[in-house]
Amino acid sequence: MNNIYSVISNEKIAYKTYKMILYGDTSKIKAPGQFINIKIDNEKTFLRRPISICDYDSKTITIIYKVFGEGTKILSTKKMFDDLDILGPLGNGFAINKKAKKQMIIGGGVGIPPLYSVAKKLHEENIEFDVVLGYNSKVDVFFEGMFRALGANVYVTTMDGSCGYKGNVLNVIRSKNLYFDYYYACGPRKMLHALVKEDYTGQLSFEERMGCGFGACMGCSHPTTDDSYKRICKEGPVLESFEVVI
Amino acid sequence: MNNIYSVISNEKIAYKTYKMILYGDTSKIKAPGQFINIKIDNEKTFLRRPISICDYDSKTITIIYKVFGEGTKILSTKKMFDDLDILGPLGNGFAINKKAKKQMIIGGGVGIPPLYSVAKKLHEENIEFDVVLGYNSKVDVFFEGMFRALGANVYVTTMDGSCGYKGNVLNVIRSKNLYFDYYYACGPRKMLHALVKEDYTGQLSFEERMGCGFGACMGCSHPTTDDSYKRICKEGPVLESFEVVI
Amino acid sequence: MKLNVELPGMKLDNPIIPASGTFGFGYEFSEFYDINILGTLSFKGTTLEERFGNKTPRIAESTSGMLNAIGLQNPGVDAVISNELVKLKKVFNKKVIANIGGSYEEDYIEAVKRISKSDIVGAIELNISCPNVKEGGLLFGTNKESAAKLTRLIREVTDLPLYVKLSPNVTNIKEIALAVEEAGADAISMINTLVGMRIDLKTGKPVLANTYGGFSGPAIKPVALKMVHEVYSVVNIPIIGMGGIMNAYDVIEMMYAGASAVQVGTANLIDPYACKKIIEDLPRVMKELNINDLKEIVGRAHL
Amino acid sequence: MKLNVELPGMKLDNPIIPASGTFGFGYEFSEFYDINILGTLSFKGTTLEERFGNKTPRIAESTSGMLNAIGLQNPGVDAVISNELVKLKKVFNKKVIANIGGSYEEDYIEAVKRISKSDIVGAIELNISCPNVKEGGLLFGTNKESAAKLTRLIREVTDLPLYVKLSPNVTNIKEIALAVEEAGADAISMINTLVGMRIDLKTGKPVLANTYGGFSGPAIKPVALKMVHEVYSVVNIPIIGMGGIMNAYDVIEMMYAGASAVQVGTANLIDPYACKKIIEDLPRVMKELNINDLKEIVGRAHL
Ligand SMILES: Cc1cc2nc3c(=O)[nH]c(=O)nc-3n(C[C@H](O)[C@H](O)[C@H](O)COP(=O)(O)OP(=O)(O)OC[C@H]3O[C@@H](n4cnc5c(N)ncnc54)[C@H](O)[C@@H]3O)c2cc1C
Ligand SMILES: Cc1cc2nc3c(=O)[nH]c(=O)nc-3n(C[C@H](O)[C@H](O)[C@H](O)COP(=O)(O)OP(=O)(O)OC[C@H]3O[C@@H](n4cnc5c(N)ncnc54)[C@H](O)[C@@H]3O)c2cc1C
Ligand SMILES: Cc1cc2nc3c(=O)[nH]c(=O)nc-3n(C[C@H](O)[C@H](O)[C@H](O)COP(=O)(O)O)c2cc1C
Ligand SMILES: Cc1cc2nc3c(=O)[nH]c(=O)nc-3n(C[C@H](O)[C@H](O)[C@H](O)COP(=O)(O)O)c2cc1C
Ligand code: FES
Ligand code: FES
Repeated sequence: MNNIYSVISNEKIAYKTYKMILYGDTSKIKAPGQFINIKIDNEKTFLRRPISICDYDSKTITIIYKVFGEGTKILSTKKMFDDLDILGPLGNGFAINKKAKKQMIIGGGVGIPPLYSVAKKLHEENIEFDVVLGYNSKVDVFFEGMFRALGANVYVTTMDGSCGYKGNVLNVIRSKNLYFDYYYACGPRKMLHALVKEDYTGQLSFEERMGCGFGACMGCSHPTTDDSYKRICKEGPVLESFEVVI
Repeated sequence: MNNIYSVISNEKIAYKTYKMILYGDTSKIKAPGQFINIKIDNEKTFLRRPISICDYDSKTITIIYKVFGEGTKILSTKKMFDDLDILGPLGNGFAINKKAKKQMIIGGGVGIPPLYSVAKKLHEENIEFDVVLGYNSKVDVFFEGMFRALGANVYVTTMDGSCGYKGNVLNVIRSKNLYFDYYYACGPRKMLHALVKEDYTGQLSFEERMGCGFGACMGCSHPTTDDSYKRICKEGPVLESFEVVI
Repeated sequence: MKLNVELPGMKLDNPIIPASGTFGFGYEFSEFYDINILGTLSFKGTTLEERFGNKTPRIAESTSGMLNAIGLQNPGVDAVISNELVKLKKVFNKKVIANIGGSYEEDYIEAVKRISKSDIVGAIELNISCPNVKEGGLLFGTNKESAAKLTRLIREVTDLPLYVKLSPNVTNIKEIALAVEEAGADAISMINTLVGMRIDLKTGKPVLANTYGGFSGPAIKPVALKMVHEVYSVVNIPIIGMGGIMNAYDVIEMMYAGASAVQVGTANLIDPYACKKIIEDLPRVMKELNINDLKEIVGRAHL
Repeated sequence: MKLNVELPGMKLDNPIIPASGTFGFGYEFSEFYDINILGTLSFKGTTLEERFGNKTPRIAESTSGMLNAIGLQNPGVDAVISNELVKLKKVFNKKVIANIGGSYEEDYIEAVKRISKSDIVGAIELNISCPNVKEGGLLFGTNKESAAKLTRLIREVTDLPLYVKLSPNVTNIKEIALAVEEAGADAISMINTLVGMRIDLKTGKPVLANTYGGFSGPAIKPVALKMVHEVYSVVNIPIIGMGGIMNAYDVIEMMYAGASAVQVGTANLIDPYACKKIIEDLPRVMKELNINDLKEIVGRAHL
């Protein structure tokens, strides 16, 4: 679980957005939406950085991350053969709903990566699904084609309308009258909370600042509707829509 | 003065002892015995590490250092083309005495490196000199040949007698009845203080833990016999024997 | 090579104790390694009633350290006994240290009374230094009278050895250490976190929802060493030292300062194997430093 | 883009001020760059009489920080005036901050009286927080009554703006800040160093000859930010913030916390060009963070 992974590649795929492929143990990955916690050796980045598993196979893990602060900036400078100390897989991940007929993947920005694994699973299971992907602007768009390649209808929307539709993901869902009876979502908290307020049912992946990433510090506790809580790193990051306290 | 130097080579030359050649500006070096202050980028090595200039030419600086703690350990891992952030040259250095007839170089352990530049200067100036070099043990011996190559009589002594004479540098000087009317010394404080207690005259290079290395923090103040003080990094590291308070 | 040490009421195979709040209730870590290798452990700060703690973000980062404002989230002493400690007992066969927090004297007393009945508890660690709860907590620890009074009250209600955990956020920690010693403490745990804050540059707002948080990690080690060193010079009871311990060398340094045993906190969060690595590395480091028996180095910096 | 800020009695082109004890008497740094780019500077802590300071080693290191136990080495106020400030004046055409230390009220008073006559001095910074002198120093700064009394005495003997420099090694810094404000301080400088120690693993002895020293550098930044933030919320005089400032981002964070200007200490020792780099980088960082006027961001974290 505490392992050294080697960087195979680390390429820029959109504005400040990088795709990194890591070589190492993937045998413990159980579900799409799990994440890894990356140690970045620098005195300014004392804590690990949690990043979702976007895709994986028997030997590699793919992550997609946006340069946000110091840690992701350093991560973006890593090259082939550099080693990274990684804890993972962590968290629960998305559980594929095999009953709902028409499902929907709803991703915002760097919330999109973990949903790619969901899409692959839905595709494998022959479940019908559409995809709505929201970005800030044209320069931020990535992975649209990857979802199309799985045969899904992909609706791209940008806040400034520079690519696809204009507005947020809910705007598209409403204006296009997209029908679905279950969803998987990841993205900015605002987007997730807006979704929960609607009548849909589904699963949502949340972010919290983490001390440990494996359940030890109580840093990431998220209140749940049963007056209890879940640790985003352990019983999360994926919550059911009915659990979410807004 | 605040400059990036490139590592040209970094090889082990004795037990825990490394010789590093650095490429960069050497135009400001004024005297043997000056030192450089090396930044080692690691959160555990917050302060720079002072290391004497052992030798230099128009483009390179040679240093010799012993792995002592964290900083010198990291230094020993540097490879060709690695860059180092270096402040220097710093300090006063040794002033060559052109009057004394028979001079002596007295070095102990990693106090020996700066004395090599002194030897070269004495050689250039055609001043007659002998060299006494003290080490802990055979495995620690380095640079003996370099001094011999300058035509000097070199007396090697080790504390355990495993190479050359047995005992410290003063033991050799006494037992061999070595005559000199001026000396240049660098080595452990105990050795320097023992020398000062004798009737000889000369210059001695001291070590102190340094905050800055360029006179700003008063971290390295050394009391002097005139009831005043000198900063080892600025008015030192070389003091005249009559100034030294024991 | 002797790694065993002693604390009041506890004989430890080695001086390494995961610090409260950074090791859950222990059993979570047994998925990483067999936790029976530990000296003992101090479990998550427990209060009389269940507490959800503070709003998130509860975690911030700083150069060589972290800030937390958990706010003593825990399921309450009864659930700890009936649930957490039962799970712990399955994977841990030593006595543990019960870290108890509170807001008022009454709830400290009641929580200690109840936890003292648990047969896995070998000592009480009275947390009078939590910076993240609104009432009580730190307040008890910043004043020698209230610290002594609480210690005395707790001393009366439990037969277990009583360790009092001190705050570094005080003008004179010696005074407080002496006061709790006189009031009946059997040992002193120190230090809890320094109070600190970070501000988000993009928003201009504090990173922590709670504004301030407890600062821990290697950044605070010199402060911890100094305080352990000065308290050692005035009290006659053992000190459990902590603050920024990341490796076996740090353990030795803390013991030199005066600690009879050492707690490891933040290091567990960065690396869940931290305590295991430290324990395994200790013999090598002892050899390097010519140490044969850890008990003999306690307070060496005072000689 | 506006970088200029104001302190009582001083208009600064930018908020960057080298901190006392880390910049000598300023002129030493003019071999590195033209120091007139600085907002101003606070010179080495000066006492009435000449002081040699403590024995060496005076310097130790720790993760992301350093410890010093200089012990206020300085040539005494008269020599500072007749020698150091004369040299400084040749290379610096702004008024400077005179950092004054002492052991007794009388010597503080006399030193302030004398330094106030120097026409290059624009403000007095009363150091009641030096952890490295045996008597006085820190003692004044850890007690609100003695801090207020000394401030009042000094207030009477100088017409210069009076900045009082506070120690972080206290239980309640707000109380002390309020006391010196009421006693006539025009601004507060904070924080001085935390007290810390390191132990040499090879010898088992304290690294510093003085045993304890002042801990500074990026490691202490969260503590400094928190204290500036809390003092800002209670006083009505400006705060000069410091503690671990290494770059332009840190400057902004400190001003968000409540600092009207910022002192840079330890950074100068690691990199003599630190202040120059920070000043040159500020406009870029302001642009990145959408800041137009530095005066407007003071205390933003309180909104
Ligand atoms: C479960 C999970 C999965 C994630 N998956 C992805 C992903 O696939 N791709 C991606 O680009 N980003 C992802 N994030 C967000 C990512 O963790 C942050 O962008 C990253 O930690 C920022 O680090 P930094 O050093 O660049 O920023 P800094 O601001 O310098 O970080 C400072 C501290 O804040 C924390 N922090 C800052 N932003 C966040 C955030 N949004 N969430 C959690 N902690 C944060 C950092 O981890 C660090 O401890 C995920 C977050 C979580 C919790
Ligand atoms: C003017 C001068 C010239 C020197 N020249 C040489 C040389 O040519 N070759 C060589 O091998 N060594 C030399 N030294 C000693 C060298 O600086 C130390 O061995 C080195 O700093 C140890 O760093 P470290 O990280 O390995 O040890 P650590 O113990 O981890 O260092 C911790 C702190 O203590 C300081 N420190 C430890 N030992 C010394 C020491 N002996 N002198 C000063 N500071 C110390 C370090 O700089 C650092 O700040 C010189 C020292 C001085 C002052
Ligand atoms: C996330 C976190 C939670 C903590 N919770 C508690 C607690 O519940 N009770 C307590 O006494 N100390 C608590 N502490 C303080 C630690 O036990 C320890 O005193 C402090 O972190 C210093 O040690 P360190 O630098 O090794 O972490 C907590 C620390 C952290 C980082
Ligand atoms: C070597 C050194 C010497 C210092 N001397 C003084 C002093 O004479 N007077 C004073 O008020 N503060 C002194 N200080 C404290 C600094 O001015 C500053 O308050 C402290 O170091 C925190 O800032 P920093 O983290 O940026 O260094 C000194 C600090 C250092 C590192
Ligand atoms: S991050 Fe530590 S419990 Fe979730
Ligand atoms: S090391 Fe700073 S003055 Fe010499």
